[in-house]
Amino acid sequence: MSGLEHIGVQVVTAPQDGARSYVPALLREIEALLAELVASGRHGRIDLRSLPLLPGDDARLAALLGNGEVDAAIQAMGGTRVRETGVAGVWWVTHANADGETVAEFVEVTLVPEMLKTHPQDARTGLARLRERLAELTHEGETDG
Amino acid sequence: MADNQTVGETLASRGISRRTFLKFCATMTSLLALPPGMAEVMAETLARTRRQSVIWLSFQECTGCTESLTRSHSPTLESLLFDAISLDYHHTLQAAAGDAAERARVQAMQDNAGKYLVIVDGSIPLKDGGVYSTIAGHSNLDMLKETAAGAAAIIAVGTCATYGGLPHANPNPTGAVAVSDIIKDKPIVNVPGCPPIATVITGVVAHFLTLGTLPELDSLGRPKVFFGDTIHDRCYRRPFYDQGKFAKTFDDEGARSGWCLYELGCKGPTTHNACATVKWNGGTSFPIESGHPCLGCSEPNFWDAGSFYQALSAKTLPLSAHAGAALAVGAAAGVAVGLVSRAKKKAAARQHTRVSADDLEKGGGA
Amino acid sequence: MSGPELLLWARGTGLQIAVAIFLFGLLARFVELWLLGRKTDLSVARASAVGPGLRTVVSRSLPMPGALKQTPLVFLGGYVFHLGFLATLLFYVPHIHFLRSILGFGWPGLPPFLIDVIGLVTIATLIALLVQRFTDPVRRFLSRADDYVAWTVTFLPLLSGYVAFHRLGTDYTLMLALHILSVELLLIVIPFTKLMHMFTFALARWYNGAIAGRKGVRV
Amino acid sequence: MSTPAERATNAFLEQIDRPTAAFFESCVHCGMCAHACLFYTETGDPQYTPIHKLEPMRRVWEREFTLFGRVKKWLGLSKPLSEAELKTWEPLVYDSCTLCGRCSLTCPVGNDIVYMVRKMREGMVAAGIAPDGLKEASIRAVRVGSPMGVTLQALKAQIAHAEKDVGLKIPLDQEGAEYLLLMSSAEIMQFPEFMGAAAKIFAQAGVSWTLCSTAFEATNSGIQIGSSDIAAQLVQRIVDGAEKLKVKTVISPECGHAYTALRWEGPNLIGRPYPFKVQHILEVLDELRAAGKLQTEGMEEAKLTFHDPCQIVRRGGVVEQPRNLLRMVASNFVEMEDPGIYNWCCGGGGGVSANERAEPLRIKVFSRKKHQLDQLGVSTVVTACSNCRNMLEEGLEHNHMQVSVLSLTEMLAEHLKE
Repeated sequence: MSGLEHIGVQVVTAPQDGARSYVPALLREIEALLAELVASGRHGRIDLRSLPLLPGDDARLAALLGNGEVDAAIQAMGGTRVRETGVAGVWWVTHANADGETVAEFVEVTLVPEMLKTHPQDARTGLARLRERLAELTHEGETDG
Repeated sequence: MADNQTVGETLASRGISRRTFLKFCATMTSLLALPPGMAEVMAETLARTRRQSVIWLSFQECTGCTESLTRSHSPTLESLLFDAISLDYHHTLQAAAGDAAERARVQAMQDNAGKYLVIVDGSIPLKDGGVYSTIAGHSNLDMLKETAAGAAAIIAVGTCATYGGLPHANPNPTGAVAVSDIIKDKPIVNVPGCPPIATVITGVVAHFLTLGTLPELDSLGRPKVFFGDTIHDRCYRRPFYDQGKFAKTFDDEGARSGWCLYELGCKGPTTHNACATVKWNGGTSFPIESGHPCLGCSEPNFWDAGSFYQALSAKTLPLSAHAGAALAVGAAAGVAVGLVSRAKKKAAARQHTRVSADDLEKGGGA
Repeated sequence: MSGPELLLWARGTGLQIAVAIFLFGLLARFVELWLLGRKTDLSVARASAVGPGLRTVVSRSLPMPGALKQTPLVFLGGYVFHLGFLATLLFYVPHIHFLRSILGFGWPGLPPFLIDVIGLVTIATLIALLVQRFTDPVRRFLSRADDYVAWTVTFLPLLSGYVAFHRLGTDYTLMLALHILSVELLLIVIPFTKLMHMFTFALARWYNGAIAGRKGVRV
Repeated sequence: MSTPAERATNAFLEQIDRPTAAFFESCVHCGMCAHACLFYTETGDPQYTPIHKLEPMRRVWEREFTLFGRVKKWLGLSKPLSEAELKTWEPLVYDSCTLCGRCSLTCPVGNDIVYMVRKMREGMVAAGIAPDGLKEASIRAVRVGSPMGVTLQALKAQIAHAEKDVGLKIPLDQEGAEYLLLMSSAEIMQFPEFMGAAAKIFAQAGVSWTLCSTAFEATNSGIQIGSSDIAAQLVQRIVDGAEKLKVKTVISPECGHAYTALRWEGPNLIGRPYPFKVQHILEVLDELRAAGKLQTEGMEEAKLTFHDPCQIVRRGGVVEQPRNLLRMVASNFVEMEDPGIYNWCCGGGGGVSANERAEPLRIKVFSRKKHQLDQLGVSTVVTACSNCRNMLEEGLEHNHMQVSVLSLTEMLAEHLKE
């Protein structure tokens, strides 16, 4: 919903300088985190927003990691997309707000990203809701019958 | 509003999933530049804690700051914060009115002595005994002092509370001052802006709630994480500034081409805020992106810093009267010195002793 | 005073004070000088003094034959410094806006990267000229406190301007304020030091050219 | 008015005018004037920097005529002029300045430094602080009529000699003549050929001229020592003589400062314009040349150059005339480095040649002229100032250089068509 294209603004970006790209360093960090996960099962996470990435670095990193098997969409006050990359155990998580703007972006090194899991508390709430439904259904049935 | 629910319970009762809350926490870690692995810890801690009691005091203000926080028509991540706190007193948002409202404040102060958070928007008038703004018969000054006494920390929200803002502008008829001018013995975080960015207010509160500490502040008491850079530092139009391409009017080719707005009075170079990165309206845009120069609203005295549309380097006060007076006095002084000099020269000519051959012969003159 | 407050003071009250002292001093000094007067020359002029006088006001910017070889650093340094100072003063866009807010009119500026280069070269030249003032026997011999005061107040706006331009130092707002204050210091000092030459040089050149000119000599 | 310092201060107060103030105000201490002054270039001693020679007068200007100086004086932060200070400056003002004015040409802010040195000497002489040689010359000029003590009797003897030499009548006190020729003492006594040369040229041109028994001396020691009072007295003699004889034009001879004294300073010294014209001999000769009244024959073949006398060329404005005249009689005329108004002084102008104390310094700084002449490798140097001529001859001899020095007027006279 960026208004840029509607108000005729040209966005100028600095010329790309491959030599100064952060991608190689990032890949090494991901490698270290993945080795840690394999060895001890510990999770890792990199906040892409906190890094001084050059324009195009994120796309280059994404291209290098490739696409994996999982591509999940979550609706939680705005969309969240959780993709496994071509490197199994390395995930790309993008949080957007209700307006579709990306508000946070992470590379997660884990077996299953926390965002995909259902929280036990939510499960309890779900169970309660399910039982309510069942109770309603039973009640309806009784009334009908 | 005061209750003893945990944050988790409140979320559950509102039908908000813990996954959504985790997303909120992940976003906050990113925003506050905290270690990214903290999101889950933050979510779990927050869910189990009792909701933080917050007392929101509104003094000489326009409610724009509150509007900034609550303006959205759809539930946003930021608004989740309201579920993590117990907003025990807030003129605009609380259901209670009159004595009941004031009782709620006193009750919250008693129940949470030393632990509650005070958020202030608006400046405090000191002139004529503070008569220019009173609530329930109390002057703002009294209410602030009384409420601040038992607070854990104070967050001054908006330029009025942080630096005096519009009420403080010349000639400051009410003697308006900032919170930090009055309260000296409590930690104060300044979140300036007219209004401040909602996400920034949320971020500071979230920091306090999750870590129990206040973020690192700059010399003006602002969180460095949001106010560390200037608008100019992070402005996407900066390349045009560096190339010397400037819009001269609001409808010229430069303006249409999105060139730098410096010449139209942009205060970006001296304004510390997160507008250029966090942006407004859910990340849609910010003033410069919409073609308007930055007013510098998060800096002290921005109302008195000359025209919004005059370049940053321009003078802010008229010079002609001073210049005229200086020239007049200078001319008078010059004439005085000059006339004395002329008199001296005349006297010297009168006292001139003719040099004669005899004088030279004597070797010493007359 | 915080950075923003200092900046506001510098752009407002500080500027008023500086401009007032500058104009006061300038006019007082000029009138005092003018009123000293000059006797009419009774000798028969060989030629008009006006043309040569005006010519010298301009032509004295060029070195006398051979002079460039004798003092190359002072000459070239003098050119680079004066032109560089004027270029950064008059053609940096924020400066144009400052002047426009006072004069009521403006003119096109140079791209900031050019100003950056010119500024750096000017700063380097000014330092070289100071070093030369310390090392050259004639200049060291002639120099008084006035010369070092003038150098310092001229150097400060360039240095603070460069620091602010590159956002060096801790706080840009503070640097900008200090930059403006350094310019105000310069303004205040001008009428009471040798920096007055920026105005009186034309008069001095005029007299030199006119005195020689009426004898038929073009200097 | 008692102490020398007070008299000097008083004179400075009289002398400092708007141009002086503009010059002092503009000086930035760049030091370039040092490199235009042969006393600095040939010695490397910074105290000879021209603007420094004016420091006592500059202090009086600052203390008495400027806003800040006044305040400082009032607060007791500045010192009045002292006799010791003036004595320290005496050698700087008299021994190491020939009033050549080269510094005035280089100053980037346009300071006419020599204009101020002239004024500075007024203060020095008012204080009685000046070299003995100059004082004595001034006393002789006032009392005897010539700085070298040349009397009318001596002049008459020289006239008789010259008349015999050239076979022409040399008129004395001839009323109504077109030209009144003045001469310097040096020309009368050391270079008497000059008188004959003039007689030959005027005879050929058919113009009437005369010498004056009460005004034969052209030089003016008052200008050199810096006393307007004495200079005015000496100028007045010439004006009286010229008015008595009702001449149209007074000719200043081959002498530098005589021209400055009579042509440019004279009317200001006596306080009124002259009823006659003042011309340098070279101006007169060039006018005769242009009118076809100066016919020469034969050419000097030897390579020769022209030494520009400061007061005639740079400070006098007679720049092209000597060159026009030289080309008539010299086929191999070459210019020195820095010719014309940029020429370097012989080292003896401005009273330096009359100042015995300055002699070693004067001989030392002749190295500049030696260098200029060595560069050209000429056998002859022509000039138009008898003081320059003396200085050149002394300097050349001291440096064992085989270069002959000629007077331009005499050279022309030798080539006159018979």
